[in-house]
Amino acid sequence: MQTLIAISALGVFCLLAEIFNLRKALVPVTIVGLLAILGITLNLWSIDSSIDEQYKSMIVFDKFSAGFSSLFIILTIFLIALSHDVYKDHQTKISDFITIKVFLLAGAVAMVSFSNLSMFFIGIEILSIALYILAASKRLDLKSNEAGMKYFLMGSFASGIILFGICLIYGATGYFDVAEIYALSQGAGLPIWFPIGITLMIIGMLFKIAAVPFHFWAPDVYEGSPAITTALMSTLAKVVAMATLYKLLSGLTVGLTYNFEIIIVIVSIASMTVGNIMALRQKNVKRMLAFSGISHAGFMLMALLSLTNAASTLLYYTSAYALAGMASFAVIIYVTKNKDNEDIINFNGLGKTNPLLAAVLTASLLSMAGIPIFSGFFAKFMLFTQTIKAEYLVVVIAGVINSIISVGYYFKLILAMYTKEATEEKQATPFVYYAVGVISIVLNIIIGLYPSLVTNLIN
Amino acid sequence: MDVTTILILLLVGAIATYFSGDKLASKVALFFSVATLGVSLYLLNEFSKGETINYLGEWMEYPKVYLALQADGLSMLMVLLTTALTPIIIFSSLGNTYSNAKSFYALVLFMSFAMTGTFLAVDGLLYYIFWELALIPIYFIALIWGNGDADKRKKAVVKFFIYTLAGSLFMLVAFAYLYQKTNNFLLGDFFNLRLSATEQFWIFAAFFLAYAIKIPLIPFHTWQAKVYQKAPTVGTMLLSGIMLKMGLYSVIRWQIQIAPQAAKTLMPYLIGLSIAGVIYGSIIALRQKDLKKLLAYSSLAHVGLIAAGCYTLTLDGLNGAVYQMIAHGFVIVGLFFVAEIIHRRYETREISAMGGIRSQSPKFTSLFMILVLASVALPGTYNFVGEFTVLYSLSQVNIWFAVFGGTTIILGAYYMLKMFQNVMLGETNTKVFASITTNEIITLVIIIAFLLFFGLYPKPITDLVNPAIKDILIHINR
Amino acid sequence: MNNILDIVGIENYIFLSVLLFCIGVFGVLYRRNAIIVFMSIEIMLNAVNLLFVAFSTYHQDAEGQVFVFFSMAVAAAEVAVGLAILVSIFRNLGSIDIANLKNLKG
Amino acid sequence: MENSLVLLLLLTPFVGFLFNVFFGKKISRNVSGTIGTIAVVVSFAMSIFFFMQLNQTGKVIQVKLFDWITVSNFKLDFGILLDQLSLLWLLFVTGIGSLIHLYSISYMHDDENLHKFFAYLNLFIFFMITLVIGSNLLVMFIGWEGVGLCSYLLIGFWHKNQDYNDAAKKAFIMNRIGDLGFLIGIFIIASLFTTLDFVELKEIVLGGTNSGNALLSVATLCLFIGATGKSAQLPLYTWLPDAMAGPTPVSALIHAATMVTAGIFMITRMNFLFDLTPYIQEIIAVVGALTALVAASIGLLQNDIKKVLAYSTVSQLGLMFLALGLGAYNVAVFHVITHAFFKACLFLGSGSVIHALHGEQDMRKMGGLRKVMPITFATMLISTLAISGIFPFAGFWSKDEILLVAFQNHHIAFAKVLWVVASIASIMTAFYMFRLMYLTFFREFRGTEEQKHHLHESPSLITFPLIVLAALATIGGAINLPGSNWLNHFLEPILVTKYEHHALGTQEYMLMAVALAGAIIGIGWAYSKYIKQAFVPKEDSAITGFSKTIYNKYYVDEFYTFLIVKPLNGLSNFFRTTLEPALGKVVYGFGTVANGLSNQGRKLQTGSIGLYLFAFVIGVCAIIIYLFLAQNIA
Repeated sequence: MQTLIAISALGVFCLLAEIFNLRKALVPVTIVGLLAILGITLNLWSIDSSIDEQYKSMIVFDKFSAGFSSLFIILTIFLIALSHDVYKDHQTKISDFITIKVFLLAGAVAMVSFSNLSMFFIGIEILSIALYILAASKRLDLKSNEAGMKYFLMGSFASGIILFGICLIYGATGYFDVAEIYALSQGAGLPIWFPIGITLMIIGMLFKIAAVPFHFWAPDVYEGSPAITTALMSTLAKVVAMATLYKLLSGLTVGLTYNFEIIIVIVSIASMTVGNIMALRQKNVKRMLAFSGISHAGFMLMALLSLTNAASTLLYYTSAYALAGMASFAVIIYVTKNKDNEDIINFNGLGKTNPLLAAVLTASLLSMAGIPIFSGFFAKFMLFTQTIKAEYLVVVIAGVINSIISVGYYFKLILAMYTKEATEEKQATPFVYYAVGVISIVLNIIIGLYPSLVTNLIN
Repeated sequence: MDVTTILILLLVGAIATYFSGDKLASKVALFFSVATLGVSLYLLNEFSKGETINYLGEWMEYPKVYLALQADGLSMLMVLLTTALTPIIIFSSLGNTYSNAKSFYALVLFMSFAMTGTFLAVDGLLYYIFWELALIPIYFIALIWGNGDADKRKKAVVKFFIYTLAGSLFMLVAFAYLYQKTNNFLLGDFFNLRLSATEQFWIFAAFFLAYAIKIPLIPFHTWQAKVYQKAPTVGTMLLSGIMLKMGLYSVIRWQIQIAPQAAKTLMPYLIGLSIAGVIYGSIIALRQKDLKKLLAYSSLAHVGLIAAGCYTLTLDGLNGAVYQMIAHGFVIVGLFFVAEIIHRRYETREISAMGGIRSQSPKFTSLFMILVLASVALPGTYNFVGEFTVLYSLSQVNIWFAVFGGTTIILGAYYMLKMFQNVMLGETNTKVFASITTNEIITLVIIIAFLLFFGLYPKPITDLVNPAIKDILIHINR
Repeated sequence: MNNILDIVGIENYIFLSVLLFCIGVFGVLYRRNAIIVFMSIEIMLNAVNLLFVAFSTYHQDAEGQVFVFFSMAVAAAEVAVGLAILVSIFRNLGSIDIANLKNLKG
Repeated sequence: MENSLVLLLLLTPFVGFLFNVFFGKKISRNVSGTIGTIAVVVSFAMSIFFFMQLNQTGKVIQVKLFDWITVSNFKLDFGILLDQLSLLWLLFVTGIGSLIHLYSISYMHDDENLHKFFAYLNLFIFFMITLVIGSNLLVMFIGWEGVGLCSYLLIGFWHKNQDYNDAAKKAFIMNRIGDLGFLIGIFIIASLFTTLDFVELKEIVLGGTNSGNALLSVATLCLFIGATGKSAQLPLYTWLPDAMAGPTPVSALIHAATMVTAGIFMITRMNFLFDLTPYIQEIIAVVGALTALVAASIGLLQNDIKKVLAYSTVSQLGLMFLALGLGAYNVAVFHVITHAFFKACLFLGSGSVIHALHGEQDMRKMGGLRKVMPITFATMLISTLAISGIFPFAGFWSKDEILLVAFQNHHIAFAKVLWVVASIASIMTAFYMFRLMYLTFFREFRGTEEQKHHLHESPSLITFPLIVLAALATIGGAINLPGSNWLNHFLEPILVTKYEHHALGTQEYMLMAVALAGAIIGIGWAYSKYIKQAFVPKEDSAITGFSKTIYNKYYVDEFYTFLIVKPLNGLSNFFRTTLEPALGKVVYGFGTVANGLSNQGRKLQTGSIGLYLFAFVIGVCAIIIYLFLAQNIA
């Protein structure tokens, strides 16, 4: 709980900083603050999964939420670090952007630590609204507007669905409190609209993680939004949504019914396949990564097939994915900083002009493709083993085939960097890009070599 | 001192090479590879004295992965093959200059690190990781320092990468499946599984996909010729000399041991397929215009025979296969180096553009001739020992296998001699053939000396391998 | 006092709000004017709100009604943002027809 | 002591080889030649030494050098076996070998790669010795392939001429075909008896009752196939005539006297096996007889002096195989030896002629050399008489014996037929040999004036071997005169079926007379044609009808090309141009399909919010409906 409070406080501070003209110091201060909060959060392991008395039935801050919250905080730190350079042209607004990001983080934390559906709803709305703003934050750029609008319309539509779902659950059980609902859901005799409610909520979340067939917004929004926002969406937002979905299902129901697992299987396979296939022919990197994100969502959905014990695996997969994504976006933001588009051509010859960043990007792509020693590999492997245990071999096979396809487009980028001739000579690179890229990829490799670092956080 | 030393040394070597700068890179790499060879020889000595040089350490709790490195005679031999060929290959490359040499040689060492790991690992996941790691350096080596039209090369190399990766991913699924049953990846525990026939079949199939593509067996070989042709000769040597052997070694170490029942039931078909590969490769080699491609197909034929030996599941078959692996490893490296030597002087790999070299460089001709004779398994070369043993084992299974497999004796002689004639003999070539340098001679002589010595006195290798194979057979016939 | 729901029956409330909800959905689907789309979304949300209230009466506890306040507040915030975006679109595009937003595709 | 001597015998030629390879270029031409020769002479001396020893003690020498190949059920050591058979071979291999080395010093004197030549010759001798003294089939196989290699190297010795290289390649590959057979045979024997050592094999075979074992027949058949490759029998004989591309001493040494007799050696070695498989023996006999006939008939019309000799070699080898097939191994061996003498002499003689004519090999451009080259003429005449089977030259005795056993054989039903065939072959032999003599040495010279001007008798280094060989060709028959039968006795320990010594009865004398008559007929025929009618063979273009067919060797080569080489290359082309790309496409196919789908899929992503929301709603409905249905069904 302290985490949530602290984050909100930090957000408020950022707003104040605007007033007191502390813009220069803002970014470092925020980072320090977040690091402190990270410390607090990690400290919570001494108290193992105890519901915080003070906010009874609103927030439960157990290992699951703590684990994911720390991941979110780390990601946010990276994002804020990047924003320093990204927004240096419009210093006036920097505090707004940072504030929004911090509040967004608050929403995210709320989402993984709710113990009451209202908390969940508020969390998800904070997150979404913040995202709408960030997506459209390039006021004069029509693309950005369009992205914002699309995201907004579909997002609020989804919110409507979720809200309806919550409502039906409330109607069926008479409670918003997760624990109560869980207790009731074990006993029979719930009216038919309880499962419908659950379904609607899940669908809403499936939309948030951009699973097929609710994925259409993702590529457009990713492409249109400013690069840093895209980074946020494809790493933080997706991870949050996934974690929340898992928490919802494991919190509200006693395992999925067989039929529902079938749906998950279908959606998962569909997401993997559609995502990868569509990504093959993309020229725009952000768009490509959007589709790759869709396919990864498909992978993550596998975790739902073994609800009882997949938490650590999910955390591992999400961190692996998010770190790799963060690393790659650090490079992408740098490369496309002064470009009007994010086409692959811009990466030509990066291997020569800027070997380090090229290496970082290569590594992150390899991680996403699931090549060993990068954590992406172990993440996939854990998912596979768990899914085989759950006796859904077919999903695993689909996953394997998809990872093969995915190599196809990840390597398009690598080829561009190492075999094409550079169009322009190397320009000065702010340190922060190296920092973010290298740190996140190193973290990625470290948890690749010692998965237990992450897997032990939960369970 | 245990086997980890080799790995560490190679890894350190790779890093050191990278930071030693383009000037020194090749020297440093050479130094480290030689050092590794020394270490592995020392370890061989320890091993033969009966000292234990294995290493077993915890790595991950979940999934349960051990750093299990075990050297029996077989692994030891394959490691020696790697650590012996690496310096030879690096040494042979001294005649060339590579842009960004530091990365190049670093990658070479890293690759040999990964391959050594593959030969040593007895923990499934560890093994798989090494297996995949070996793929990445060769991908970049072929991609960046390869020759020929960039786009064509890219196409070939990417195909190679994705294709092999595709194969191995199914192997990964097989491992995941086995992991369900044992909750770790130790080969030893896999043996003790009592897998049903169906399970064995599917696991065998999954492994087969990975290995058939890597080795390669027909019809999974389509990546081979092009990659060999496009890759820089060093890469081609690494691929054909060592990396193919990874597949064959894995067949012996993993596939037929984990799923012996399936192996036994499928034996005739597997041998048939392999031998078909022998004939196919030989025939297609007859009319190749590109020297490296011809050699690629010749090695397709050879590995086909080796695979056939492996799948006989008999002592002779496996022994012979191992002998052949070693012999082929050396001879093919030598032959590709010959191609490189000619390319350095004539800037071409088109056989039609060669010919009439003999009268210009008799020394080179003689060395080349010996290599050719070795590759057609003339008695007295180590290749004969291997080929004889394999064919004998085939004849024990079914005489017709031996007959058809034996066609390699005829066809091999046909295409190799034809190649030799068109490349070396005939009217003196108008283009001047600069006389062969000392380094080149040394490289070739080392290889030839090895082949001839063990051709006449193969006992050391036999004694090294035999016990290991015997143990393996126990697992197969359990 | 006795519960209104004893007379009307909760089902009817559900049907009503489902109907409203669907109207909202169809509005979103078939109208191209952004403002109207917003309104349709509002209809959806309010349909749900109505249902919340109904349920809270049905269950005889206030939580539902509290929740309604949450959702209204949130909806308001949402719409505020939405309108902001719409304004900037109108500045750039000179129209608020969502059918014109087709630059991002493929 | 003994071991080291054996090694000396074996290794001196190898040392000579190494020396000539590494230092040959630096030292003077004569030296390298001399060293090469000495190396062989040493082995010859050793052979004599061991031969004497064996004659006195009668003790067979066995030396085990080291373990070689180990397979599951038996071990192969690198061993040496010096018994009667191997020593016999050693004697004439090294003996004739030394003579030919001597000859080559002068003959090859002007060649730039003289040292290489001697290196190869030494290497050949080394491998030939290995072949002969190997104590088991696999060591023999080393030599077997080794001599094949040397023959390849020496045929293609003038490597600038691609035709020669082709000939060399052909020889090697043809041999390889045989070798595969040989290997298969080895495999079967190994699996039957779990040993390849000659001595052990013999014990096991004689001990056990393996007769009538089908596999055994297969094994012996395979061995015989091996022999046909090495000893140029039907259907694999075509390489030998082409092999004449090599320098003449090579033809004399490898392709007449020694290597081509390896097949006979091997079969004689394994006689105990062949005796158990009568069917195979019949096949051998038939093949031998046919080869003798076919080759002889081709020889009738050849105009290249060396080609004539080549075909005569093939046909003589055929006769030897006939003898083998009839179980008369000692007779075959006898003929091998005498043949080695006179055929070597003939080749060297022809070499001397070619030398004198500066490389001219076409007999149509020779003639009248009798006066200018008396020694060459004399020696060649003797050898010709010998090969034609004229009393009392060596060839008479050996060939007569073959005909005799053919005539007297009772095991094979059609032995008489074989006898007839053999007789016809030997009549032809007499004819074409004298045709050769007449065209070369008699009547006036038909070459250019310029050549005529340079005509000269060859130097003594060339003539000396000729004389020696001629002498041997004269008296060589003595080693196995019907009365004494020294050779038969000598070989008795080797052979299982004892050769029954029949006293010389009328039948024998009759047969001798018939053979002699046949030879004389042949000679007369040749005389009438080439001396009386002074006939000179026509130009190639003018040859017509059946004689054209014969002149073109019955088009066998063309037939093989058409039957095997062309299809093989066609197949190769098909694979390369069609099948490979197709297979490649299959793999690429997945990628293509995926990309195609991708392109289609992108059309769905129209960018219209309406569509997206629609898909959204459809998804919702689909899921809910599915759940309902599933619920109700369940």
